[in-house]
Amino acid sequence: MAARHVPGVLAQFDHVDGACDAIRELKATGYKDLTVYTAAANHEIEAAIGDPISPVRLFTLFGGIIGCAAGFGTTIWMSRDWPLIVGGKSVAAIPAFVAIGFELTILVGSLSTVAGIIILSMRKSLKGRPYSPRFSDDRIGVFVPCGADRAAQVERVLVQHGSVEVVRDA
Amino acid sequence: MRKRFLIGLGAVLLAGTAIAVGSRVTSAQQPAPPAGTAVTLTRADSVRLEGPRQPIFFRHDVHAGQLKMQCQYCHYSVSYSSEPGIPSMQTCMGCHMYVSGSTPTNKAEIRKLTTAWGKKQPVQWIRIHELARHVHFPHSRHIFALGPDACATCHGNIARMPQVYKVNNVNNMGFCITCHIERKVTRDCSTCHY
Amino acid sequence: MADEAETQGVDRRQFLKVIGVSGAGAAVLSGCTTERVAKLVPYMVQSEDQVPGVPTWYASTCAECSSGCGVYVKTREGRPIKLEGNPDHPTNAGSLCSRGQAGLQSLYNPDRIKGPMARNAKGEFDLIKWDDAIARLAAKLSSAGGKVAAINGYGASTFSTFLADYVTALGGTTVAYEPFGREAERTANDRTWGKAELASYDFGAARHIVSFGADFLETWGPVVEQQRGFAASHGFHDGTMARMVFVGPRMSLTAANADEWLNVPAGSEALVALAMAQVVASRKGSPLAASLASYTPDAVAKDTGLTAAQITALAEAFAAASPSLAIAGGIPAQHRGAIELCQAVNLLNEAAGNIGRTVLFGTTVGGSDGYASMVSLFDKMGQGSVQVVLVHDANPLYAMPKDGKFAAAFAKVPFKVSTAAIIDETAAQCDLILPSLHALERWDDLHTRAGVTGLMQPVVQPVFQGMHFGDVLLKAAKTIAGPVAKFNDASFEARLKSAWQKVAAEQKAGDFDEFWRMALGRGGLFAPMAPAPQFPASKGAVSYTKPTFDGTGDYVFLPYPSSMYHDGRGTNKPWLLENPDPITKITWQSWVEMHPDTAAKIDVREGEIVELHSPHGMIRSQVYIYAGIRPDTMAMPLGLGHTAYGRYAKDRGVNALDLLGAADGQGFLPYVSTRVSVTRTEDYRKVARVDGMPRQLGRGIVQSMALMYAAKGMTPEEAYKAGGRAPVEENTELEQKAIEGWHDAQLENTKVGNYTGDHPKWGMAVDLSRCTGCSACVTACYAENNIPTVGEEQVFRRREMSWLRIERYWEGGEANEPLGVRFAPVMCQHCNNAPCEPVCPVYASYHTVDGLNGQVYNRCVGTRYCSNNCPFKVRYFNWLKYNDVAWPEPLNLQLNPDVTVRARGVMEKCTFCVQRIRAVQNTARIEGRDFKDGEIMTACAQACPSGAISFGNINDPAAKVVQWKKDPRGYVMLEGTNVQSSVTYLAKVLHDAPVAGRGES
Amino acid sequence: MAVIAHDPSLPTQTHAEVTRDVVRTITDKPTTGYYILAGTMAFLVLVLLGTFTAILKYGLGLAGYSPPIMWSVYITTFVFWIGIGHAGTLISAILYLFRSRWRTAVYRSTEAMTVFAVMTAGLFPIIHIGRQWIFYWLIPYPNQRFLWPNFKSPLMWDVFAISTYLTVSSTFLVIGLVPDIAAVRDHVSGWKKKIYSALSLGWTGADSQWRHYSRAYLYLAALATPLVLSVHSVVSWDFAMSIVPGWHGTIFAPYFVAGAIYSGIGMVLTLVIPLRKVLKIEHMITSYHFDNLAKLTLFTGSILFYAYGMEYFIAWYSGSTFEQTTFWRRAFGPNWWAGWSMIICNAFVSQLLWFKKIRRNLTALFVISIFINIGMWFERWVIISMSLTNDYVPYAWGQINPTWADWGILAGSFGWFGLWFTLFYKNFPIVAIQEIKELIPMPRRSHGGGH
Repeated sequence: MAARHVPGVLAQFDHVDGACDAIRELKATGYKDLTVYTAAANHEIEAAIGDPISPVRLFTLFGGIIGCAAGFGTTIWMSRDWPLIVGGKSVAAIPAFVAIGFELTILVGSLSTVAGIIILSMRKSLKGRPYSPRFSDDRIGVFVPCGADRAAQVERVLVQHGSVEVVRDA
Repeated sequence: MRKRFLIGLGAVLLAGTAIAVGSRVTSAQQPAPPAGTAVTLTRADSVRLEGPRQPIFFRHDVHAGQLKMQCQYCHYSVSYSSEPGIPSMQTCMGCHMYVSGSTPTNKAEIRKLTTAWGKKQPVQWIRIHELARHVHFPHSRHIFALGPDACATCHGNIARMPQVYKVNNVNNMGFCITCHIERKVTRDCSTCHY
Repeated sequence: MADEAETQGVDRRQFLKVIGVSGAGAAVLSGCTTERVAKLVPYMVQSEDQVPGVPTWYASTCAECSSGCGVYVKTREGRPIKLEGNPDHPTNAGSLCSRGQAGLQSLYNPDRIKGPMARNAKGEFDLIKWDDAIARLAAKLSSAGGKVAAINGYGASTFSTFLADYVTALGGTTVAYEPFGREAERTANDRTWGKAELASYDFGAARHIVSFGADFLETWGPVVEQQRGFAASHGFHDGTMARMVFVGPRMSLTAANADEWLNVPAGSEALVALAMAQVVASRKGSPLAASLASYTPDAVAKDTGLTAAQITALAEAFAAASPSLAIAGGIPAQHRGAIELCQAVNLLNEAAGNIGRTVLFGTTVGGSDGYASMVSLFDKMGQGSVQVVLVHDANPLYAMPKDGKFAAAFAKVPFKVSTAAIIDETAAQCDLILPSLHALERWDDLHTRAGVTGLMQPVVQPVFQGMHFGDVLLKAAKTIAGPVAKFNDASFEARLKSAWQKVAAEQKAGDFDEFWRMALGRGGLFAPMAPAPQFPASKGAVSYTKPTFDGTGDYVFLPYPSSMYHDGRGTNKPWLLENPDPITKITWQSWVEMHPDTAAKIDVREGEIVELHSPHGMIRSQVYIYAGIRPDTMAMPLGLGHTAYGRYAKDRGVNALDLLGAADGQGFLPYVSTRVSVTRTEDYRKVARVDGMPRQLGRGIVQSMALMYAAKGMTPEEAYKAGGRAPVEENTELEQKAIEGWHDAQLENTKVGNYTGDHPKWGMAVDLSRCTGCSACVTACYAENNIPTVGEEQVFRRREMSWLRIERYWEGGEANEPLGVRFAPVMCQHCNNAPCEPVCPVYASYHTVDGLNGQVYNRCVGTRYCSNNCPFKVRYFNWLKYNDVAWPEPLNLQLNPDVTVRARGVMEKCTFCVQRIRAVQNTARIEGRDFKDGEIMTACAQACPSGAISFGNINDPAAKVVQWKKDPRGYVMLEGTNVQSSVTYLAKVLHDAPVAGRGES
Repeated sequence: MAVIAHDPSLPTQTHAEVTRDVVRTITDKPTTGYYILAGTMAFLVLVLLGTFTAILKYGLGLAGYSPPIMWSVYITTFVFWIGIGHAGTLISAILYLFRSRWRTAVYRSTEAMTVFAVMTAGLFPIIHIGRQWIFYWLIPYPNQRFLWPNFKSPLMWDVFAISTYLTVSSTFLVIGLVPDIAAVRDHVSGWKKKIYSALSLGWTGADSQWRHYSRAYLYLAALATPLVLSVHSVVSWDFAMSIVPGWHGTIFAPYFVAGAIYSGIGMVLTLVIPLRKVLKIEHMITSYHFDNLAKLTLFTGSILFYAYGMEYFIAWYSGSTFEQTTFWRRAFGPNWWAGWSMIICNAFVSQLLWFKKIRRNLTALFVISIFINIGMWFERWVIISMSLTNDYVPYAWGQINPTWADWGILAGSFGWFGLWFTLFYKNFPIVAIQEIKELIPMPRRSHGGGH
């Protein structure tokens, strides 16, 4: 926890619609960089936060392309590097290499997808933000980073939307 | 298995060609022959010299180097057999019947030879180049192709070795292949492996 | 010469020492090399005839049987690694049988004793020094008071004469003993023509051969020579081929090669011969007709089970063919009527006018004294009138039936000496064993026929401390007072030379040393004398009496010599044990042959162990069900059931002789003279057969065609259609087009890297009309390619490694139709579209630039996919460490240094002897020339006595193999798989119709 | 909630209950039964190691191989395990793409099964080769010999297919696990907490994480779907690419894939039916889920039925005497029993699942699943080994009887698989917590209608 402590307000919700309303209102009143904790992916909340679709698919795409190229590239190059005839077939028998090209497409594609999640998630550090074990259970958590001066206002918004527990985390 | 696979593949992806080419170069070059070609060396010196210590401190640098004896004089069958031929004791005695050596070391070593001859006990040399049994290397073909002085190509400059040591690992297939690629001769497996 | 031999001696002994430590110089395959310290041991003196890495060839003579074929010994670094036929030798003309090639395994046999042995007080053998041994021998000989007897199994030779003279000088007697002595034939010839000698036969000239139980392709007579002759006449050539009929109760390998097999009951062969003679004689108006008048076909038909018509037809065909040849003799016909049989055949030949044309006299020499003299000798032993007995190169206590109590008689001899190099049944009973030298270790000669004497010279230092019995006797002579003192030669070598000086004189040779050197180089003296031109008229008639059989069992017992073990001397050689019996394809075992009907009747299945009871004994062995034997007959191979004779022979199988009576039948041992009864045991023992499914299922593996079609130059397929049979549809026309187009397209793509430019392309052709299935090629392959023998247990799992196998298929044989047999040597077909290649993940199996299907042992990881995908199943996998167990010291000295010894976990297969190809290519290149056709020969092609295999470069239009491949009879196996194999088979040719209606067509 | 209660594909519990029930499977103290089970598996692993050591020392000859049968029990078992894996990926990936809700309850266990099955299968290519110590020569790595493997060999395709499959399916499993491990982390304490926190890779369920996570999960599923179809096709080509009668068939790829899924679901049933009892999660994995699994079994089983019939038909229709002989002997030859046990256990038994009664009867399902496992092993045994007993050259035909070395490895492979699975289900959420929760609508202040 070397990371700098982030001051703000952490609220817990039981009800998804309340949480969503709160998020919308806070964003409307110009609060950026909220962190919303849920136990499972939830479309309503995604919609409320309204971030654009994750760019992870690009990783998948390029990974796939590289894999495919590698699959055909290596097989053909290696076959020609020391040409040996087998079964009277041509040295670089493309049809035979399709299987390998395909498998490598999948392999590199999926590995780069995983890399994608890790890299992208690491872009936004959650260090220094409060967390409650209940978020992995049944509560929805909303953390609003804000200075002590604005905290009161934030709390009001959250409580008004039915937050069951609000902690000021200065 | 998967790990090895990824490593190998990664290497290939990044610089497969580069590595292959690179390794060809590296395996082709030989270390320079040692400086220890001084004429006077004692038996004791053979310890610090590279290469295994032979029962008799036979000086290739003297015989092949100073005296400029042809390799084939002793390795008689190299030009017409797959085996180079190890000189028989008789061959040694051919000269050393009369040449008994100048320095004490030489005298001592040559005496070993003559006694062995007297006892009809052949000297058991330590073998330095032993090709894997599944490789068939006809010396004759290579001498025929590269000429009688081609020995150094694989064995290094023996003529400057007081004590013979292994310059190239002849059991590295890459060592053979490099040469065959450079000289654009066959790389067919069954040329050597059968 | 002598001192040179000395010097050679030194280096060879040295060499053996060295290879002792460094693994026989055999190329053992290992994943990577170890850094162990290896030693280089130079020769003391470099002998000019030994260059490391270059084979040296010596001419010598094979002593494995009495034929005395000439051999070339291939030595590397002073050790023999292969035996090949001597092309100059009149008997075998370059080829060699399995038994001859396996001579190497008796040279390097691990059970050879290390030196002379004497029986101590406790009755065990102790190793002793030679001087001591010779002293003991001399002492006993001089104190024997003339009561000395010698049994000599070695053929006519300087040594045998010397031994006989020596024993005579001691006041004793010598018996020349040969288990299969052909005594009946001698007697018969004596009775017919007053010539107690054996005839020699010209099979090559005969147009119609009838064999009465004589297995002339297996064990009867000089088989290599006879097989060559048979292939020449019976093999299809110029639109014709000779006909052969076999008359006897069992279909042997010889009978399997006959066009017709007349399975007459044992003992009635003579009737057939007489009836034929009668017909032939009357047709030809021969004076014999009168004396034979009583033997009309109708008269004999009943006893022979044939119809008069059959016999007449056969006789007419026999008479029509000129010259023809009838032969008799051989163990399977050696019943109490054997002499009459041979006489009858003599008359038949005379009536047909074959004497002097195919039946030749005046050329054979020597021969044994016969069974009778052995029996009387043992009687003398029994009476205690023999003090010392010398047994040389013979094993009578095994080869003579136990029924004769010979062992007991033998035991009565106070001092018994054997010269066996391996302790056999006889040596085990002896008091002193003086291990003699192997033919490749000693100076000797062998006189096989008039004008032909083979020489033997030491081509290797004694592997163990043996000594030539000749030298032993000479050394002993020095200390024995009396007449033997006259044998004062310095050594037997000296005596041999002096004997040859006489020969030189006869030959009008000027300088003896020159003559001697020439003779050594050639392998002996080959000046065959022409057969005697004149023949006395035969002394009339034969009085045939039905031969009797001991016992009351339901089945005639027919022991026959195995073509691998011969009289039992081959049984200690793994090559011969693992090389399957050509007919039954059984290895490492003995078996009882039984007709399917018989088996059904007594309700036994293959592998069930049965007890055979005869008045003289009982044996237990497992059943092999075989349609090639009469239902009233049971057969067993001879040569097994040793109680000694080394690790391989001891306690392997049972000895068929145990069922026989030892009583002498007019001078010979009647092998076929007992009836046996069978009792079941509920025990089973798996039969170590190597044939999976013995029928072709119409797959055209081994194809055959009728003579008339072959003569018309039809292809097998055309003949098949012409025979009115629906053609086997391989591919439709469209498919065919596609395949061809595809193949050409492939060829386009295969010109890259090493493959560009001109290369030879190796191919092979096999003429199935010449192949007799004798399996000599198989042994040659084992010897050349370091193929390990795996033993019975592994054969149970079909893991034998024979790169080259003789496939044997039955045709017909059911529901009273004649049984036919097909043989084909099947090795790697070196396909151009080899299915085994693309499936190998590591390129261990790939196509070489010269069209071979290469197998890189050290690259192989052992996925075995190649074998699965091989339609011919000619790839063999080293399942366990066969290379560790197959060659116990010093058998490993035989290994070919040019061929990698394959390690465990590696796939191996026929390489078309690529090591031989590369060797010739290397020399040719260095000599700046191109290799010649015929210069490169695979081991199998070289060994084949029938010359059925040809090998060469099919890019060379002049090559012999190309001519063969052009033969319309040519076909490739499994053409439908489009693997484009490099081996062409020339279809077997059958006669259009059997003359006696008992053959297939 | 009442509105949707009737949909059996939806869980009935609340978020809190889900977490509680699943975490309990981990936090409960292991029973003695568990230790006995794990012990047995560990013992079998020792058997595996022992047998393999013997093979390394003396050679493959210890096994019952008898030419021409060069592939027998080991390759059979290899294909068997690879096949097992496929059901897992089908359920976790393909059904995910189909948005079928019922998969969530069983997918974690099947995905785990996949990974462990492939791990098991991966052993066999190494065990079965002649010189196991140089198996890595099949891997294209730069070496001083300048040698590369032969990519035309189906075995090389295998190398790539299997390793890809292992990588992707384990990734898929791990990715799915992370949020659940986080959930466990928040419910345990002490050293366990430390471990689970480490394993949860700092997962908090923050929106930024979910945003990439759910996308990536979708793409992984999308990649795994063609993969699973390709892998067993490639395996089938090990045989179909050869010219062995009985192997050389164009229908092999779909035939094998169907067979694989069939056998896989068989194994799922064998595993999950007892498991849900042991872990007291019957209310999460209900007879409804088994009904669906059974329907899948019926579907794939019927495809097999068709394929079997088609094999025989083609053999007859091809007019190739080699094919005909092979299939004649498959049914009436010396090994007829193997051929028939394959047809009965697979083609016929699966047809019982037309009846809802049987589909819903867990005991019946369990028995059937055992039949399926046996039948599918025999299918591979028959296709691989029995086809080899009789191919082109009759003289070379042979028979085979396996030895202790074959059975040792076979049994050992079950131990190896079982040990991994046993350890897994006791230490990781065997039901996907977060995916179940995704199906449970979160409570709302203003009642009325789900989203």
